[in-house]
Amino acid sequence: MTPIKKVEIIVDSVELEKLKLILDKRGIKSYTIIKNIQGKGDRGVKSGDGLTDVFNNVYVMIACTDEEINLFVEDVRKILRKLGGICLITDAVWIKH
Amino acid sequence: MTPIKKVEIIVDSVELEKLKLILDKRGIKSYTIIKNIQGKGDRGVKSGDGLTDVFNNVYVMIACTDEEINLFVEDVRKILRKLGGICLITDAVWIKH
Amino acid sequence: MTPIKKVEIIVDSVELEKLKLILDKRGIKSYTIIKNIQGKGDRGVKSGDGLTDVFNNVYVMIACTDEEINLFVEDVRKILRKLGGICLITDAVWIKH
Amino acid sequence: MDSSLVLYNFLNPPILFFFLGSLAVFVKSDLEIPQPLPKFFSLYLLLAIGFKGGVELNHSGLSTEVIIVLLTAIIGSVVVPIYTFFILKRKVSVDDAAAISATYGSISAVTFITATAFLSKLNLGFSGYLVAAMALMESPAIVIGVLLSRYYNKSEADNDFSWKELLREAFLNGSVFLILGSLIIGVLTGDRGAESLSPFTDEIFKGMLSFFLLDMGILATKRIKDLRKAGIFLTGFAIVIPLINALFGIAAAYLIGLGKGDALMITVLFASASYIAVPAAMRLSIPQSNPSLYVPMSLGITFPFNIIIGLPVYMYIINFLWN
Amino acid sequence: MDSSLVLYNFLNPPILFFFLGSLAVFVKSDLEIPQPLPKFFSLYLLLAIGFKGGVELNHSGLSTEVIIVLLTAIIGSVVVPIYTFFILKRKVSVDDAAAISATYGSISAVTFITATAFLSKLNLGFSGYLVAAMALMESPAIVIGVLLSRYYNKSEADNDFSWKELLREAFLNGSVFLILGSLIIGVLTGDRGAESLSPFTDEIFKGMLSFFLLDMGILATKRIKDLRKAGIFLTGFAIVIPLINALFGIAAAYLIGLGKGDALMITVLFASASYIAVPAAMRLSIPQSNPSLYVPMSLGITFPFNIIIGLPVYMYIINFLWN
Amino acid sequence: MDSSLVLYNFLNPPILFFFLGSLAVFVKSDLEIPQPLPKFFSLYLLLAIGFKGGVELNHSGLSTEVIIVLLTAIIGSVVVPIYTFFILKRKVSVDDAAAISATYGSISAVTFITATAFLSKLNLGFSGYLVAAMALMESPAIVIGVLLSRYYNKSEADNDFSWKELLREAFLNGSVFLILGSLIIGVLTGDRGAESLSPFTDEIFKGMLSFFLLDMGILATKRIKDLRKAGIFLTGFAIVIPLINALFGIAAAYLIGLGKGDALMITVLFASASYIAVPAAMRLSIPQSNPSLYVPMSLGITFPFNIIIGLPVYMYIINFLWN
Ligand SMILES: Nc1ncnc2c1ncn2[C@@H]1O[C@H](COP(=O)(O)O)[C@@H](O)[C@H]1O
Ligand SMILES: Nc1ncnc2c1ncn2[C@@H]1O[C@H](COP(=O)(O)O)[C@@H](O)[C@H]1O
Ligand SMILES: Nc1ncnc2c1ncn2[C@@H]1O[C@H](COP(=O)(O)O)[C@@H](O)[C@H]1O
Ligand code: NA
Ligand code: NA
Ligand code: NA
Repeated sequence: MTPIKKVEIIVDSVELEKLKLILDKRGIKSYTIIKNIQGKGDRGVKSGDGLTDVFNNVYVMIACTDEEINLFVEDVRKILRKLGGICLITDAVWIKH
Repeated sequence: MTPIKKVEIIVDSVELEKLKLILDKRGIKSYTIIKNIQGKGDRGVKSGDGLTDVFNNVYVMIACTDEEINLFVEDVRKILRKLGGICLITDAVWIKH
Repeated sequence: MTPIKKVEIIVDSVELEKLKLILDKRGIKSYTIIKNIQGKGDRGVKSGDGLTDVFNNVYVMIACTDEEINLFVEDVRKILRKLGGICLITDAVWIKH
Repeated sequence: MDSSLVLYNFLNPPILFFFLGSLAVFVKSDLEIPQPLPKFFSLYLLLAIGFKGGVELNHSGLSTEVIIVLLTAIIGSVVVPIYTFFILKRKVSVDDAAAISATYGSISAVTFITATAFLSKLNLGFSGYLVAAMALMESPAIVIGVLLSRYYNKSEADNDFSWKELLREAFLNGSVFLILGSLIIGVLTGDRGAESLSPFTDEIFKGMLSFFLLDMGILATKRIKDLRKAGIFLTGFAIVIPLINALFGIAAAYLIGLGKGDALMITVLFASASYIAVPAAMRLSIPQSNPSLYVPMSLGITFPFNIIIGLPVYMYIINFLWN
Repeated sequence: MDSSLVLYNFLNPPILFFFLGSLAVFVKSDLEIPQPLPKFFSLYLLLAIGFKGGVELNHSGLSTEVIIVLLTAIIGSVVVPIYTFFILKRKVSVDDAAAISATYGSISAVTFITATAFLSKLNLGFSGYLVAAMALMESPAIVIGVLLSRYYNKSEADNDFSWKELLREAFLNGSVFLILGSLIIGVLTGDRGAESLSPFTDEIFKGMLSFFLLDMGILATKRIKDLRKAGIFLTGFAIVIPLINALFGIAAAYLIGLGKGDALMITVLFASASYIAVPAAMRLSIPQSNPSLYVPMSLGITFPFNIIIGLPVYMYIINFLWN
Repeated sequence: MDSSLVLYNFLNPPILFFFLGSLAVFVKSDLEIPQPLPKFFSLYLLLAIGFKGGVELNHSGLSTEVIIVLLTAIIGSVVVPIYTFFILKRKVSVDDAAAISATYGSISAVTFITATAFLSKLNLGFSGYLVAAMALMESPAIVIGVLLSRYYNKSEADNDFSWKELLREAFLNGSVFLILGSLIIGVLTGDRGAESLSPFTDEIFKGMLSFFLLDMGILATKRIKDLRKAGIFLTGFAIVIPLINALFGIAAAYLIGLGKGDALMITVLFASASYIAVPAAMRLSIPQSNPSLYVPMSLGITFPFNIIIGLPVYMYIINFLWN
């Protein structure tokens, strides 16, 4: 059991590719993605209907150390500022295997 | 980085509209929804199959302050009592952008 | 409001049946499942495309006590060792209803 | 009994695909029809049957017979939940009794559609207005069920109750709305519309039905496991009550003087139980009722019983009485 | 005005299914077409219309007329975003103006496809190369829109901008790519290919279109609610500008000397606005623009306006001028 | 070589749609067929090909020839994994060698189906029992692969192993089950059933195949990127071994004295490699093996190789030998 940070990012679906590029570039090798999620926020309702991913969000979760967070957090902040979304960090422990 | 609470609610899919109404009425303007999830609990297995949403759950996450939680927690409790489901609250920090 | 642990497990989709069997056997009666999620890790990219669930992950969340965790954590560890995936534990409070 | 009827039904590809799906669950194959494909097939069938019924109705027009049949259908969907409720109340909670009785007062569109495929094998037709009868039978049962539950639960004041909500749920739920809407479109466009949609609504219909029944076989068989909770009383109920209702249906058809095809269809409407519209409505309107009871009953027992045994049996009785 | 045109259009099953979907939202029915079925229908329609256009093109070959029409189409999709941008800029932000103008410079494939169903009701045909014209009109408007937004936002240096990205998004987005690709496959395989695919691309086409328009009716009507944000100016814009663009289209068709069917199709291309390719591109290229403005405008107003009122009106004008 | 064969294959719409999907990945278009549509097409194709094979079998009945071919198929799917395992073991781990050899001993239903479309272009038919041969070839390879892996990994006692699980996974996985089940339904219902399902299983078949191959083109090309991990040896293996297996198939067909169409189909079964049933089974039964090796090999190289180059080449050799 190792202490770890759980970073959760929710952004517009169209930003997913950009986000994955950032994580790759910053050396983050592991993450989990949940696609096609909905929501509501400052930038209106994401109802998930429609013929495109314009009204859809995506959830990305990264379990990592504080040092790793520092590698990508500024880039993520920039995305959030531009296209909305949120980023939460929670303390967790990791069951080592 | 601001401390925040992460409220996670898992209920029957048919309750989603009611839940959204409650949040709207209580002034909660931002939340995230994951539809079509499965599970098991006191009220049996939600296998996600079938032709309706009767055996489906929905996940709703709200990042908010303690004061905001107090605005809707009683209403949510009432829903949970009637139709089952759970509500968890976790401490988190919010990456301000 | 009761303190509780939130256990989150992310594994290969093909392991879901085995995981459910373990939870059942260990007396865990309640959990939530999110199917068809994607990710990246030591065992490569799970892109979610394709005609099978070979490149797909599944997310399982169990809200339970420390004692309950001890009932299944070793079995889960064994699965993770064999087929990859992660298991995180977070502190939370449970809104009793 | 005329064994050729049974054989006709058995050698119908849609029924065989139902068995295949059922077998998949028994042998623990991992065959599955991923979501939302089952919903797609179900929407397709509702749209196609509604539209075809409408086109037929455009041909035949309304007559006294039609109005009598529609009234019979509505009366059936009001009476069935009432009489079954009082049978059920002795053994299960008021809420479960109300939900189950609504389930059996309402209808199953897929049973109806499978019956059309059965009729077409026998070179028998049926009148388009029976699709309207089907649509009209879904809602009253829901309303009656909810009213019974409220009346016998008087003590608990449930402030959430809203007539508007209930009526919307009963009369405007997706399946009723789509069938009625497609029916009206069929009436409005008639043969011209039918011609342009026919490859979609007619020609590939049996194939889509087969695919859908493959999934229904999987679903129904999975639900059977849940029946342990239901117990012997409810399991028996799920076979006996449809039979009784079928006899009501046959009697009504005989009295009205319907043709054989129409008689079978009205019988099937009486005998079938809902597993789409009613469960969704009950979940909202009688949330204390247990879907693990009424869904396995209607989907796991009554549905297979009707399409496998019911169809040839009802047809045999009708043949016997009509000749 | 020739009321039979309106009636012809109204009694077309696809249009009636659009109304049905719309009605479902008004009466708050819970009817919905679950994801990704809408995307499936949309991919199917693009593939089928592209392929059929290609087969037609294989018959007719290229001519001076074809090249003139293609050029007209491209010019239209460059000019429309420019003139509308300057109208819009007076009332909304530069980014919104750019995104909306791109939306109206580009086209809606479903409007085009619905027009083909309308034409076939009138026993009129159209030339396959118009499908190519449609595909060619999606991209330039996107590029112009982004360039306008960048030019008038000069101050803010957006280091993220990449021409490569923009051009890929404009010319290789899924819908443009699928239509053009299917068109080329149609050209290459000609009648032999058409014969083998025809049951899929032709016969069930109207049925698939009806199903899809059912969903479009739901979607468009849901979006109308969002129009409160848009206000009276943008709501008016969403009807007036398509009408003006339609007149440009009719004039161009008249000058080139196109047949009636082709004239209607080019008019519809000018009049229609994008709600698939452009919103997706804008989200990436002009992220500060608000999709809750341009999607409701094109999907909630312009699309229904075109298929319900536009088609018969444009046809009436064309009939009037051509005779 | 008879270039018309190549051309025939190239101008087949399904193959062209495969190229289109492939091109979409190369030019980085965002075209995608969202889940679960690929699974839907795949289930449809299995159901349709199984059913059609069954109807054919109902016509032809069983004969000594049939039994010899079925035995040949089974023997092939046992021998191929064994001989390839020993080739592979020199270069990759025991687990990967076992999984890859099972992959190549098994078959690809889509390759088989694409070959039927190729044959129909040449106006050649094939016997329905070959569909049974296909279904019979999926399972033995899986069992052999797992046994090889266990035998050569003896030291590690894996207590999880269960014969029951393995056999279920091998013989009752979704695709084997659906093909065999549909085949039996086809045999049982014969021409009567075929007639009612034919618009669904026959007429729209090529269109559905085209749509599916569009997605396969996208998938296969995406997987090619993963081949860097596989290296030159495995990449070469994915082309050379199918060719060798094809020659085995041709030789067997020649010795048995099959017609040209049947010869091509058995050849394609030998030459093709699995990317649905086997990967799913390996993930459960040999979890230490790496799916990023065997899936790109079979889906990214062997599948395109077979449908683009293999089909005309095998046909050419068969034409040459048979004439
Ligand atoms: N406070 C919040 N709690 C949960 N989800 C949020 C919150 N704020 C934003 N989101 C999610 O992030 C998406 C984009 O947010 P926004 O940029 O505020 O429109 C929303 O659609 C929600 O899914
Ligand atoms: N302890 C728990 N941990 C995780 N999920 C739960 C838990 N209890 C209930 N749930 C979820 O909430 C749904 C409804 O719960 P219940 O009302 O207990 O049937 C279940 O289907 C689960 O998805
Ligand atoms: N550090 C991490 N953070 C988030 N998700 C992870 C992490 N590590 C692994 N995963 C998830 O677990 C799956 C299997 O991990 P692995 O066994 O490392 O390939 C990945 O595809 C991810 O979805
Ligand atoms: Na009934
Ligand atoms: Na336009
Ligand atoms: Na093989």
